[in-house]
This record gives sequence, C-alpha cells and structure tokens, in this order.
Amino acid sequence: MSYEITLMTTMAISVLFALSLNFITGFCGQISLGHAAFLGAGAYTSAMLSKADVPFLFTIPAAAICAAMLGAIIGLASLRVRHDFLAITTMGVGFLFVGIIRQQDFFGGEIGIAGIPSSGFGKGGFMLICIALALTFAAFSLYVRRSWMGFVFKSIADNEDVTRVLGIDVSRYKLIAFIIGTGTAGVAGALYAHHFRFVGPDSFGFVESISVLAMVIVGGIGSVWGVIFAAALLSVLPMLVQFIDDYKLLFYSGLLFAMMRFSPDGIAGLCTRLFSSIPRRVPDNGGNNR
Amino acid sequence: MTEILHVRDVTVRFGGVYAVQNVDLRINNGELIGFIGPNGAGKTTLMRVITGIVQPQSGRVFLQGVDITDKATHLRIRAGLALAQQIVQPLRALTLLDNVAIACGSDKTRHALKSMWVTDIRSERAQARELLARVGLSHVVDELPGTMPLGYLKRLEVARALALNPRLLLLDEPLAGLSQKEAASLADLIATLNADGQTILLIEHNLREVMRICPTLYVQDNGKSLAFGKTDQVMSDPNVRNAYLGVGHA
Amino acid sequence: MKKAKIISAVVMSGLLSIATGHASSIKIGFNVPLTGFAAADGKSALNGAELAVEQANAAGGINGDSIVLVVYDDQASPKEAVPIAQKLIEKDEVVAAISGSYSGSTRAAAGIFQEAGVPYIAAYAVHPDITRAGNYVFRTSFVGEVQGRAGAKLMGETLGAKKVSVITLKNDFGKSLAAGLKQAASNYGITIVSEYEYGIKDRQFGPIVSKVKSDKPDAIYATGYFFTAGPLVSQLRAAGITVPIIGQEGYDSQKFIDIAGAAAEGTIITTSLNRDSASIETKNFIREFESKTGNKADMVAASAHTAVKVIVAAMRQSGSMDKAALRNAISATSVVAATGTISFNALGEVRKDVQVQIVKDGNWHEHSVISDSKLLAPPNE
Amino acid sequence: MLYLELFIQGLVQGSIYALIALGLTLVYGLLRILHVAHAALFTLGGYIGVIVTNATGSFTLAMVVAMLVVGLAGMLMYKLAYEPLLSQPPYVSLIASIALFIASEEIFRIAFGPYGLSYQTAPLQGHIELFSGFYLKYAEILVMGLSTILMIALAWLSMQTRTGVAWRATVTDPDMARAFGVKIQNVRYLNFFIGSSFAAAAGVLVALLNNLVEPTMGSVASYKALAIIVLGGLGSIRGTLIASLLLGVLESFGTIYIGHLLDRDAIAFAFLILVLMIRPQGLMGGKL
Repeated sequence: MSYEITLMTTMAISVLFALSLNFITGFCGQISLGHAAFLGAGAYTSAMLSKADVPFLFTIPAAAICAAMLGAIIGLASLRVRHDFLAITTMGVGFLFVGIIRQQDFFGGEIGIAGIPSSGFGKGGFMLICIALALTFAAFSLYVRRSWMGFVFKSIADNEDVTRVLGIDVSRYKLIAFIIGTGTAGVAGALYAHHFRFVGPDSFGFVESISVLAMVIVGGIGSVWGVIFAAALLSVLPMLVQFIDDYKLLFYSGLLFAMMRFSPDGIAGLCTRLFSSIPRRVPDNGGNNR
Repeated sequence: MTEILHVRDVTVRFGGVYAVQNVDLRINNGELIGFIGPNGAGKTTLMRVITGIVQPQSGRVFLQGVDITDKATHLRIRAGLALAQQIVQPLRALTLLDNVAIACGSDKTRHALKSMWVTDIRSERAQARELLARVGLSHVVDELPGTMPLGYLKRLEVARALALNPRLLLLDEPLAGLSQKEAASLADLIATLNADGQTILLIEHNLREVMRICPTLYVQDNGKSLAFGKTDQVMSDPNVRNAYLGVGHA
Repeated sequence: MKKAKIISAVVMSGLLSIATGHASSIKIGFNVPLTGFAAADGKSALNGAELAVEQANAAGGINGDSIVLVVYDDQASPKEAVPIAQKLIEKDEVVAAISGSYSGSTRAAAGIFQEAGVPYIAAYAVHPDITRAGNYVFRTSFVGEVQGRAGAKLMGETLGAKKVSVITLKNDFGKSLAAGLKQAASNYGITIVSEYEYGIKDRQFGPIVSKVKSDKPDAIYATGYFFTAGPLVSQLRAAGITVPIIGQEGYDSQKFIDIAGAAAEGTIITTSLNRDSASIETKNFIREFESKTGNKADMVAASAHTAVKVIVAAMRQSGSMDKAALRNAISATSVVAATGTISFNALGEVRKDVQVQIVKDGNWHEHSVISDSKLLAPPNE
Repeated sequence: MLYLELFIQGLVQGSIYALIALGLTLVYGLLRILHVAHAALFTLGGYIGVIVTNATGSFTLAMVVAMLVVGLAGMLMYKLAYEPLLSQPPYVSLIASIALFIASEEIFRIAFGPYGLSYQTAPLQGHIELFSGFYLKYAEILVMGLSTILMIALAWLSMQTRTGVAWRATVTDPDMARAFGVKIQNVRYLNFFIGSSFAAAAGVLVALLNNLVEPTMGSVASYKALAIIVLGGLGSIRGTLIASLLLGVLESFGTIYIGHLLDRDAIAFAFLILVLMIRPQGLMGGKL
C-alpha cells in the first residue's frame, strides 16, 4: 500500500500545484514560465520552519504567505510587461530564484535542506491532508470560475485592453490572481517539502516550471477538471512507464507534442469533442489505459 | 446645458512631430458631435487622450467638470466615458450576451476582491438582452463573436459601450468597413440613441452619414482644430473644403 | 501494471532468463539515472553493477540462489527517487538496494530505505547527509570533504604547491570537495588565492580561464565531471596555463581524455579506481568490464561494482535474507573490491585509501596513493 | 589586460549567442512563435559537425554539410510542427516546441549515446599569442570571424537582393507583402532555413570550442536565446545582435566579479528583468 500512498500523495501535490498555476494562466491568461519558484518559496519556508520545530500544520499558512508575498512583488513587476515579454520575465524570475537560493548558505545553498521532520500524521494521514487541500482548492477554483471575479478573469484572459475599456481595474485583478495562485503554490510547496523530506535548488528550476505548465495546457487551459486529470496523470506517468525505460522521456515528450498538435485545447477539449454530437476525427492520446 | 467634456489646450508630440496641437473641444449634454478630418489629422490621438491611452504633453481633460487628465483608463470609464473602438474587439470566448453583461455589471466588478463573493448574473444578462435588442441583435445573443459578420460586431461594440451607462459615448469610426446599407442603418441607430438623450462624440470618415445625422461638426487637420459649429456652416467653410479636397492646403 | 513491473525489473545475470519473484532469486534494488543529464554516469554505473551480479551468479549466487538486479531510472531527481524507493521496497520487496545515482536522489531515497529497514548502499554519491539517514545506509566511496582533504595533501605535500586557484562546480559534489580542500589547505601550507564557481551546464570557461591566468597560481584545483572538466582543462591549457591541474573522481572517465585531447596530459585526480593496481580484484574488474562493454572502466562503474560486491559478500556472510542480519553483516564487512578494501565506520562511511591517477599517453595511470587514516577519516556521526 | 581578455571572451560567447538567437528572432518576427526547439537544431549542427569531420577529416565540409542539413531540418520542423499550429494561441506552439526539444534531446541520446561525441583530432585547437601573454585560440578567432561574415552576408541578402526585400516586407506587413505577390510560404521556409543553418554553425563552433557535443548541449541555448531576443526587443534583429554581445560581455565580467552572488544564468536574467522594468518593450523594442 505504501507505494500507492506515495503515488497518491505525489499526485495530490501536483494537482494542487497545477491548479495554482491554472488560476493565473488558465483563469487570468497570464502565462508563467517560472511558477516553480513559488513552489520553492513555500517548500523552503516550510522546510526551514519545520527544522526549527514549528509544527507542520503551522508551516502551511506561513509557506502560503511567504510565496504570496513573493508573488505580489513579481506580480507588480509583471504588470509592466505583457504576452511573450511576460512569459520570459516569469522565466527569468524562476532562474533568479534558483540562482539566489543556490548561493545562500542560509538556504542550504547547493546542498539544499535534508532531514525535514515528518508531518506527524503518518503516511496515510499526510496523503489525506494533501488530497483534502487539493480538493478544497479545486472546489474554490470551480466557485471562482462562476463568480464575477472569474467572469472578469475570463475577460482579461481574452483581451486585457478591452477589459480596461470596460472600466475594470485590470491590474488589481491580475495582482489578485497572482497572489492567490502563488500563495497556493506555496501551500503545495509546504506539502512537497514534507513529502520528499528534502528540498534543493534543482527541485524548483526551469524544468519543474515547464512540467507544471505542460500539465495545465495538456489538461486544457482553464479547465479545472482537465487540469486535475492531467496533473494526476503526468505526475506519475514517468513511474507508470518505467517499463519503456530508455524511451520514457521520449514517450512523454512525444505525447505532449501529439497533444498540442492534435488537440491544442488539451484533454478538456478532447473530451468536449468526444462527447459532442458532431462526429470528428478524434486523435489518439497515447492509449494511457491502466 | 451642462458641459460633459472639456478638452482644454491639449498638445501631443510623438518624437518631434505634433500629433495634436493646442486643441480645444467642448461637448454639452445631449449633443451628437461628428468629429471629422482627413487621415493623419490626429483624430485617433485625441480620442486616446480622452480615454487615457495617450498622455498629453500639455493641456487638461475635464469630464463633467472633474479633471481626469491623470486618471487611469478604467477610472475614466467609471467616471462616465464609454468607447466603441474602430477595430472591433469582442471578447471572443464570451457569447454576445456575456460580452454586454460584463459591462452591465460594472458595480459588481468595481472592487476586485468583493467580486469574488458575487455569482448572480441574471439581472445583468437581462439588461444585456435589452441592450442587444436595442442595437438589433436580439436574435444572436447566444452566439460567439467569432461567427458574426462585421456589422453585428460593430453593433456589439456600441451595445457594450452603452452598457456602461456613459455620460459620453465615444464612437471611433463605427461605420468603417460596413456596406452602405449597413452603415446607414447603424447611423440611424446612433441618431436614435442621441434622440433618447445620449451624448455622443462620433469620429467618422463616412462624411455622408455624418452630415446626415450630426447637427454639429468638429474638424481637425494636421493636429489642429480647423472648425467647430453647425454642420452646414462647417461644410461650407473654405478651410475645411481645402483640407478635404487637399488643394492648396499648407 | 504488473506486467510492466516485471519487464522493467529484469536485468539478468549471464545465461539465466527471466525470473519473476521466483523463490530462488534474490532481488537487489538499483536506482540509477538512465535518462536526463546524468545518463552517461548512470549507464556506466549500471554496467558495473550488472557485471558484479553476473560474476556473483557465475560463482554460484547466494547458496545457489541467483541474484537479480531490479533497475529503475531516477533521472538523478529526488522527485523520481522517492516513489522508486517505495516501489523497490513495497512492490519488488528487495532485500537490499544500491544507489548508482547522484546525491540528490540518493539522499531522498536514503530516508525511505532507512525507515523500511532495508540496507542501502550509495555507490558514489558524495553528500555527507546520505549516511546520516540512519544505520541502514552505507557508502562505498568517499564523502566529498574527505576527497577534498586528500586533494590538499596531494597539492601541498606531493606537488609542493603554495598558491592554489580553486574552480568549483556549483553543486553538492563540487561544493563539498572544495569545502574539504579549504579545511585542510593551511595544514599543507597552501594559500587559496582565488575561487570561481561555475554551473553544471557551463562548457565555456573563457572568463574564468583569463582570470585564473592572471592569478598565476602554482596549481589549480578544479572540481567537476568529465563533461565539464574536459572543456575546462582544454581551455585552461589553450590559454597557455601550464601549472598542474588537480581533479577528482568526477574526471574519472576515458571520456575526459577524449574531450580534452592532448590537453588532458598530466592532469592529476583523486579517485577510487587505480588502473595500474596490483590487486587481482581490480585487474579482473578492469579486464572483464572492458570485455563486457567495450568501454574503458571508470570510477562510477567500479564503485557500483564494489557496492554490489559488498552486498553479495554480506549476504554470503549472514547466510540469511533477514534484513537486520544483512545490515549487521555489511556493517562488519571487510571485502576486497575493485576500489580497494572496503570496511565501514559507525556511520556507514567507507574507510579506504585515496587513489591518485594521472593522464599519461592518453590513458589514466597510477600517480600515487594517499593513505593517511587521520586525514581521510570519514565523518563518524 | 585582464579586462581586455574578459572582454574578448565575452565577445566570443556573445558571437555564439548571436548566431543562435538570430534564428529565433527571425522566427519570432515572422510567426510570433517562441521557438524553443531551435536549440535542438543547434545541437544537431554540433553532432553533424563532429560526425562529418571525423568521417572525412574536413572541418570545412562538415560546416557546410551541417548548415545545409540543419537548414533543411528547420524547414521540415516548420512544415510538420509549426504550420499546423499557427492559428492556435501562442502557448500551444510554445509547449509543442518544448516537447520537440525534449524529444530531440532524447533522440540524440539514444542515437549517439549519453556520453557525447568528440573530434578524433580536434581542428584549430592551437593558439596564437597576439601580444605578450595574450593568447587567442584559433577556434575563438574562427567563432568571431565566421559570425561576423554570416551576419554581413545576411545583411547583404536582406538589403541588396529581391528575395531580401520580399523577406523584409513580409516581416513588416505580411498582408501587404502578399498583396504585392510575395509568396509568404516561401519566405517562411527561407526564414527557417537561414535561422536554422546559423544555429547549426553555432553548434559546430561550440563543438569546436569544447571538443564535445552531448545530447543536452542545447539546454542552455534553449532558454538563454529566448532571454536574448526578449532583451533585444522581440523580432528586432539589431536588438538581438546588441543584446547577444552585451550579454556575452556582461556574463564574462559577471562570472568573475559577481559570480559568488548570482550564477551565470541568474546574472543574465537579472539583467533581463532590470531592462524590462525600465523598457518593457526590450532594448530595440516596439517595432521591427
């Protein structure tokens, strides 16, 4: 069972993390290529507090606040740039985060922080906490989607300038999306730290940021259910396809490419087309039947 | 007659070139003013100064007596401006109805955090339905903009601007790109809106329609005010004729 | 899923064909980077481990039972290593496991093996925290600091260098080596005149080379792996720098010499494998490895081979597959392997000599051996 | 003296950046795609360079073959991967491009092995002493020389030939160009061919500097080149060249003097973010 618990926990954390990016990128349309930095901010906060004997549950809000504060700063800066400039700026933030963490002995430098105390809830208990938090945020996401805030997000994602001309304070909304999204990534980070019991700079780099963006886009940008499914699947896919060994990453990237090529609106779009009455060529999504 | 908009001595330079130079413009409540001028006259620039996309080097803009020169675009909108843009920009992921409904909900979107706690959209949709009916789009409210012809989208722009309940409606070339028939019918709509009490500043190239519906004209050329007054008087002004015919105008 | 596991699991000894959870096979887990940036080392380590398993099975296995290596690719990433460790323990029910991977993933996995009470040996990961996970975790190679101290002795005493420039690879490997060097430098009359850092992806060192040249050191202590050290050494030499360059086990690959070409000549490293060893064990390993793979033997292969050998010896010793007994047997082990005579201290760190190798005529050769039990004492807690 | 050396080293690195980033800018200028997989073409160039040199002994031939083959590969990539995605939102092609890049790293690893390849006898490894104590490797001279030549050739092509005029017209205003009878499709192919072959040249040169090509050699190029074209102002060729050289020199000095605070990547991105905060449209941004 233990192995399944580990997988489920990994899935739940990935789902939470992916949903946090979905809030920014999917809902509000702000592409981020550096989201792992906020996962890292949360993870480091939680790890360091835990090592200072702060109980695990208290480190979660602390991680959220720390990541959200960083997110607010980055969000303010990001208001100045748009579209592809924003994408590359956020990518830069990711590199900067890792670059700074790497050089500071305070954060454990290159070596990272090991020996993070366990959550104290046992493996099963910890898994339940992760799942509960992921589901809570999923429910929150679904709710926000229906609220006026979600309505405005949709409008901003669609066309920022038009939204502004409709009398809406676009910057404020974007900032809120950033703060909620990065704060949630911080929570995911706290869980990450207590799951792997080890954090290091390489865990929060560009590759991680790209993976989470891939989860959001493969799921179907903005679609909560799609993102949940994709994050759960992609986070454990490397485990599930161990048997193809040498071709694992090739398979993974090939799947990603095929998804973009044949169903750019992700799994969510694929499902919509599958279940809509219009018959249409349905691309194969790699046959991930388990 | 209360003054709605006052553009006072506004100058905009891009690099060394004057786009708008010492321009004055006043609009009173209930007016429909046609804003014309040849290409490069600085019409769009002035419009952008009013909406706050371009900051003037000198001069002020007042809306209902309040200086809005330093305010952000969205605050000007909330102060009573609305804009229908030259290039139609519908929100493509939203139905026509929701395109208008989001503008109707400006009370609900004023405070970002509070907007999270509100989900009810029925009254805004009802209002949006009325507005779309008013511009003649009641039969396509649930369609996505992507499938609509240009004429419909132009009307959508107008409906969306109206949804903001503006004191002053800015229309930037709403007739451009439309067939003669479509243009005439949209022009009729604009005239009707004005007759219902809506103050409108209409930038337009289509002189025929402008002259038909606008009692007052404002003409700009090379960034300078050229004429302002009753339509027939302005059109008989030799300076204006020169500017349009392009003869001997320096 | 089940089927997948079976296919994945089997890397088999010589003539024996697929064995799946059969009673007469003994499973040893092996996490190793086969894809991603560390794939080159991973492949070599896997070859070394496979060779050791083949040899052990050819010699009768464990009381007639054959040994199976259960291999998973961890991409040298802690994120992959955690579920892999769980899988090895829970699904594959391995008796013991080996890390053929880098420090990050080894460290993440070590805690899990410790909690499950499964003996775990890090073949060549250098991070000091690995063995601190607990008494079930061992290491058959040097902690970074120990090797760094050996480098200090090599430069100060053997080469007589006074002024040393340090070029540090910015990861746990390079950092811990540099830390060890700095601890011991003053004992050997060495002044560190400058230190520069570079990232694992860097291959162009122009600025560092120019600056080192202007520092005029007596020797250069440059940490790195063969794929960074190859370009670095060739660029240092191309800039006209002629002083000795001291590397470590990360250089230890024929590939280093291929990359640096003529510039590699004279490069000296501290490592675990002595190519000119008189030890039969080491000679055999080098010969059989080369005939099996067609590649030249290197440190990671020798270390993985050694780790397997230690576990096999302990299994034979304890005679049972009881994990606690196996742990005790490993802890008390004293076995001659390709990287020397292996025995562990209380923390599970290896005690052995440091081999110093030099590039001569396009091959690694013996330079000297550092055996200073005080200097090389691994951490005890 | 040291400063001069650091400066020259910066220029060498900057020239490499320029060759890589140029293709990216061309693609971005025309198609608004962040072409991450461009770095895979750079790697492919490196592999072809080493393989052909080792097989034939001619480095020049290797360079030519690499540029041609990779140029064609770039066109193929456009045809198969990007063209079908042009109507999609930009992030779709971005993710597709990243996927292509990862896949190609894996293909290189599987095809050529994880260890990478080296020249059997690496050409141009000697060095000359320009003046006392100042060495320059032949390979480094070649890097700067060839980049300059290629840039000049490109400038000539775009300014002095009919093709070039059509090309520039298309980048400025595709609809207008189409109206004047320019075959947009051909311009796109040309774009990918030139951009990719420049990346191949960079790959061959980097292989020469390091005497090593490895599956992951494109990983730095994949994101650093993006930073450069954004720094230059997205789509501005002049901006890209300036940004490349600037970043090369900045990294060169940064590695030595602020390396203990920030690593090389972080230096580059800190600079990028700083510039974007002051000029959100990049150094030469705004228009093409």
